[in-house]
Amino acid sequence: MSDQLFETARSLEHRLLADMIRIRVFEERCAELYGQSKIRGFLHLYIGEEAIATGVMSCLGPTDAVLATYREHGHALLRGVPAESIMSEMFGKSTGCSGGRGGSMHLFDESVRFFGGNAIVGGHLPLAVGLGLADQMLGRSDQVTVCFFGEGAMAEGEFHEALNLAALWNVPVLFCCENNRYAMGTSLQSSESQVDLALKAASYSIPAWSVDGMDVLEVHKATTKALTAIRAGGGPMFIEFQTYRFRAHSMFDPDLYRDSDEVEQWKKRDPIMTFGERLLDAGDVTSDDIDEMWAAARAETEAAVEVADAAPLESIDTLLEHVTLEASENSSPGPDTPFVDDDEVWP
Amino acid sequence: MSDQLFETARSLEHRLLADMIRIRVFEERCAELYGQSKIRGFLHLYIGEEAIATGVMSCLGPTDAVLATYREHGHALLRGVPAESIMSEMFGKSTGCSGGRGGSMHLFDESVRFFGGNAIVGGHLPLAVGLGLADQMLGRSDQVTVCFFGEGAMAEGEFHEALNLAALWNVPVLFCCENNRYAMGTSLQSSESQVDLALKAASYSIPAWSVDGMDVLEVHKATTKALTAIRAGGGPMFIEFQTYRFRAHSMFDPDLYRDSDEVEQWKKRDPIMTFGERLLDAGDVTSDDIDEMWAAARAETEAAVEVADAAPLESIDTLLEHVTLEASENSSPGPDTPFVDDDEVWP
Amino acid sequence: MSAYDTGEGIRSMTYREAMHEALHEALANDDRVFIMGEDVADYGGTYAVTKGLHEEFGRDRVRNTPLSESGFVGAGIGAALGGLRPIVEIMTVNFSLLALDQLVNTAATLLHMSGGQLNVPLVVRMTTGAGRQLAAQHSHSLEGWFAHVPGLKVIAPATAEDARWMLPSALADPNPVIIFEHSGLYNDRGPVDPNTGPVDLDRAAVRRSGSDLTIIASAGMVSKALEAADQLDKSGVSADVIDLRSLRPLDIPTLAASVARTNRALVLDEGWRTGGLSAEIAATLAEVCFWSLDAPIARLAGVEVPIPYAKHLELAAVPQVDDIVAAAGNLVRPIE
Amino acid sequence: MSAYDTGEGIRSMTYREAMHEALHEALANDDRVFIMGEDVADYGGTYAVTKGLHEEFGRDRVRNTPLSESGFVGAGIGAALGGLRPIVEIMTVNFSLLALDQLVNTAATLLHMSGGQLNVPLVVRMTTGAGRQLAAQHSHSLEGWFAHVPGLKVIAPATAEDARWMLPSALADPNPVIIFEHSGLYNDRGPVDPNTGPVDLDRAAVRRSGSDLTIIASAGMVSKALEAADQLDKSGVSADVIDLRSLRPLDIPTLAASVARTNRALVLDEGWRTGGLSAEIAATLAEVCFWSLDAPIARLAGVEVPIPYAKHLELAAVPQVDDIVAAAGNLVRPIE
Ligand SMILES: Cc1ncc(C[n+]2csc(CCOP(=O)(O)OP(=O)(O)O)c2C)c(N)n1
Ligand SMILES: Cc1ncc(C[n+]2csc(CCOP(=O)(O)OP(=O)(O)O)c2C)c(N)n1
Ligand SMILES: [Mg+2]
Ligand SMILES: [Mg+2]
Repeated sequence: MSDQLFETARSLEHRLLADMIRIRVFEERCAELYGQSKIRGFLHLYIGEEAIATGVMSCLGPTDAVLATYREHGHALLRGVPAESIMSEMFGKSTGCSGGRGGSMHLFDESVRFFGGNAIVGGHLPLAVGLGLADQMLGRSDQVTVCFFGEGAMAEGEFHEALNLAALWNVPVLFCCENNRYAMGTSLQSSESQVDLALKAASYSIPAWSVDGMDVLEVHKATTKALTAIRAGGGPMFIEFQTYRFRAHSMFDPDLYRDSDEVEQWKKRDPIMTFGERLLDAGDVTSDDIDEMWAAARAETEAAVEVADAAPLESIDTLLEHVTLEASENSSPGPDTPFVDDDEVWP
Repeated sequence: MSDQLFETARSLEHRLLADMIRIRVFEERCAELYGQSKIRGFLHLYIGEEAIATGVMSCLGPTDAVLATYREHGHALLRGVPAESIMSEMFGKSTGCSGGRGGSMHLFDESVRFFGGNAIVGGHLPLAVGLGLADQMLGRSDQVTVCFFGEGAMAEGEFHEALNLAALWNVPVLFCCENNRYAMGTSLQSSESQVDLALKAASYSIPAWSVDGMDVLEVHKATTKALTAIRAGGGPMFIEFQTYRFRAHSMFDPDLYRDSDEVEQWKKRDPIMTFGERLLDAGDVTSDDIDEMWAAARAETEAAVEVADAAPLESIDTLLEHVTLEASENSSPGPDTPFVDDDEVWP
Repeated sequence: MSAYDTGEGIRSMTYREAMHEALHEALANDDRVFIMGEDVADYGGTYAVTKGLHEEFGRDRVRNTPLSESGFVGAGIGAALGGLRPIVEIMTVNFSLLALDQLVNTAATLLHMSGGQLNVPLVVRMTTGAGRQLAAQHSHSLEGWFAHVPGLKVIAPATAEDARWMLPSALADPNPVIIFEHSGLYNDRGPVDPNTGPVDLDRAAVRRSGSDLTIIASAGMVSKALEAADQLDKSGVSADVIDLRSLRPLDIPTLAASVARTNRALVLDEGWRTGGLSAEIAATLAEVCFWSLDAPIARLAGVEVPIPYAKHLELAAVPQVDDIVAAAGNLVRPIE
Repeated sequence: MSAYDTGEGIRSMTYREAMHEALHEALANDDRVFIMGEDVADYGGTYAVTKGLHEEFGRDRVRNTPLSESGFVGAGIGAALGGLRPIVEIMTVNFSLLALDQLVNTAATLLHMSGGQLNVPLVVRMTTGAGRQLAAQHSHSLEGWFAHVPGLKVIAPATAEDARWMLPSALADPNPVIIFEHSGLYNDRGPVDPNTGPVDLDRAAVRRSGSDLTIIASAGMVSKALEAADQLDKSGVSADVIDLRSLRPLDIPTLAASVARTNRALVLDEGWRTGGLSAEIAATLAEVCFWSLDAPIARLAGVEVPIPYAKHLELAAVPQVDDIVAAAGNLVRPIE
């Protein structure tokens, strides 16, 4: 959106590269911290898939809404959830974005309309329809809800019901399928009788197409196109982003179901490496620039680790908090309450 | 199947007409009996849609399995569940095919592999996949499972999950969508974003097409074609039968959601009347033949009413029966137990 | 004075009319409110509760959904997060099994999982109960399941007055509120005060006072309990009858105060006995009233069988007035 | 002599190994048996219970399913009707909420709705419980819900021996049987007799004898109860510890016999307290043991909060050994 106004193509490219690097560095560190038992529970890494969250998120404005899965560190980070608040959450600290209740799978930040962090596969798709419906019914015609999910979710009944509702009601929702070809250890071929996922989505009378999810510029372009149409009242759209996860499904996964050759082939298409090289070749970036990006990302992550390490645990006395709200605390905004100040510079 | 061997085209036509009439007469009588409070609960009439069950059922053999919805009197009857056992069931009598426990919505008869009588919309589609899987895994390669459901069921997640599983596993299941254009008071247009239901089903990589469900010969032909392919190992198929229910959804429905013009238009296509006229015109049937069919159907229905009326209620002492089986009573047949004697003449 | 005050003071209304008026008021008073569910518009709802509302408020705010319980309940959660105040209708509690993932894994947990950021002001209405010969896929009473779940509030209006006035409170509540409407109550008439206004959602009501035993009931069991109490009165047994109204939270203080006085309690529950809500009430009262009980707490609940179709079997499967009278009689009889 | 008898007599096995061996045996002994669920093949199951089985028995009989809990549970029901003996794995009880329609509205009711014609010999395995910091969508304990439903049998093996020998009985049972495996137990070791053979599915087991109170536990709570009982012993309190094993039906006679002797009972339950299984047990014992109780029956159950991620909060949300010791101490302390 706003990037076209504020940014030259070059600064956009810089930002995209830098953002992918931010996710990568943050998550590589998460893996280490998991090894050190600082982070526990399930930890799902997005490494290899960064171009998708980066490209999509670069197109959103402050009043748009975002929903993601349990593989959402990158989405949260680029949506503007502070790194230290994400890291604190994974450390189970009170300064975490979910007060230590959610952990890696349940990052939330209402201030940037980041609605999680959902760990029931497919369960958040109907929520996205509802958020879109609210925008539509309350006349917030410029707002879009963006919903990320894996290809595995498309087998769930909730996918089907959500897409049908979205199409029937013409809600402003962008469905972003992150097709990394596996749902845990189950390949796309054993998951979907129709492996052309865009075709599948199109059967709901929703415009749908497939994009190279390893190419951040392609992602950015496709998303821009979709959002323009949706904001103009075009109703829901679906994009399949073809990608691959370089790591195992979670830290518990011994990764027995795919051969290392396949992984290696895909690693050659590393979205950060390939995009960096392309920009270098074109002279749009210098290797110093890139070094700086890595350094900045490291600094951001290390600062986050420090904050998280130093942060206090929630007191056990708060155990029963946040189960129900008192009637007077009804905090969900009504139609007259803007979510954020529109003048705020974004992102 | 067997009809081609045993029947001339003419005797097939007679049987189809007679069977449609049997359903019609039986159900008109049910409506009356509901008015007299002999039948209670929900009663869903199939009037107008008889060509579908009649045409499909005429193609099945004894070892095939059938599942239907709560609108299943016709399916049960033509599958070979005795009229008096159906009527008794609706009277809540001990001689009912479900021992008075099920009523109109839950007719079952294991002896003819009639698996209900399912009143959770869409809930029986996964069961059909499982029955097909059993046939496949146990090498009963000639058996097909036929599953009837309304177009409204296609919005349910269970439809989606079932079709995907069926296609992935290539099970011998024929999905028969009875598209009567309304799900209670909700029209197809408000139910499905894609109203071309065969197209929708095809998105699961399942062969799918649409057939005039008011023409019993078309239904018979399409089903024959599908079953031949399925029995040859072709995997699941889907047929949309376009039809219309002439009555309200159930006896509780004031039918406010469609205009009488529409109903009248469709009534002109009454499957019994039109097929009867066609046969008369072609000289394949005489009006005496037709009168006889109505008379026979009336006799069958009245005999059923008499039996049902005279039958005893279950003793209240049996209230707790049929909740769980004792371990020794495990009655589900194993792979070596044929369901019925293959030499039995059918139907 | 409410817009529904006809000047005639307290009116006699059916439970259905009371609920309809409450929905009408909600739509009229707050643009954020909308109703969605299967056949809530033209058809008027399976039990004709929403009939005609779409004509006045339009099909956006009285919104038909396709058959997709999980989808539209989830959409309700999203709409609530987006600033609307959805009232979602699920035809019966049996079908709600298709939407339990949304209700339990999301609606009930979101506030907690987000560290207090995201509350879900969603109202879900559904019918429950047997009595209409609808058999085993349309007649169950699973209120106890919902009452088990932290993060939900669960209410069961048993009178026309409560049907009228619990809804506005449910809508004002910042949490997901599940409303159970017993399908046998819709045609029951009762007085409705047009000016009561929103009522508490967490207090039980003593519907009748007595001294010999406490009968605890909810939803469809309340009127049966009252009828039984009248019969018991004739044989010299006087019963407190308490209507739970709220199934989560349970109003234990009101129940315990009664039992402390009567020293005997009979807990009614249309749902299956084992692991039902009656167990929770009995267990808690047995604990908090331990020293004042003159007899074990008695439970009279649904028989452990899927609801059968045949009328006589269906009647035998859930507690009836005679059963209540008999159980109460056993309870107050001097113990040998 | 079983094929798994190594000649070394009773072996020490993990709960995971025991369950794996039971599954192996089931596949080897009966061609009708097959396993299906998400990632049961190559991945080996989320908790590695089915690892390697597909290599020996093939992908048809150790069958990966897409993410579609309702679909494949329903397919399991159909397969059972068709003459197979499916063992369906649902990764956790939280995800089973997506399949409850199939389990409750169909599997549990079909025998009844069909007047006794159609039984469903289906086994469904799923993990339950907290303790791995998996937070509010992966950690709940909803066993009590299933134990509420007529038509289902519900078991919860708590030892390696039961993990090994309850499965063949479940498979031989003509009814749908739900097996809960607490995810915290998989690495626990215990003795397994290779020749025990199928065991009863409806009896509780007294795991330890004592005279001062009865501690009733199941699944993940059993080992905690035993540890607590050891500690209590040191302070002179001797406890009976009973492992429920079967959650539906409940073996009330065994529980009541113990309580009649000890006169005091503490019921443990990892699930939420309100309306949980502990309520049923407490209510029933309060009724049948009314005259022999020296104190109210105590319940120690999960705190009424979705399970939080942070370790210290998670630990505080479910009963721990210290909590059990304290609750037992309160119960036996002379009452003022
Ligand atoms: C309803 C449900 N079933 C199963 C799981 C366990 N599970 C977590 S992630 C996952 C795979 C999801 O694959 P996909 O949707 O492709 O997303 P990806 O992990 O590849 O990003 C599974 C089976 C779950 N969380 N929710
Ligand atoms: C899961 C579920 N939701 C809602 C209902 C209530 N209901 C019964 S029939 C019906 C309409 C079904 O329409 P369709 O599938 O087109 O079949 P038809 O009745 O037209 O034959 C509805 C909504 C139900 N029985 N099950
Ligand atoms: Mg994936
Ligand atoms: Mg229809």
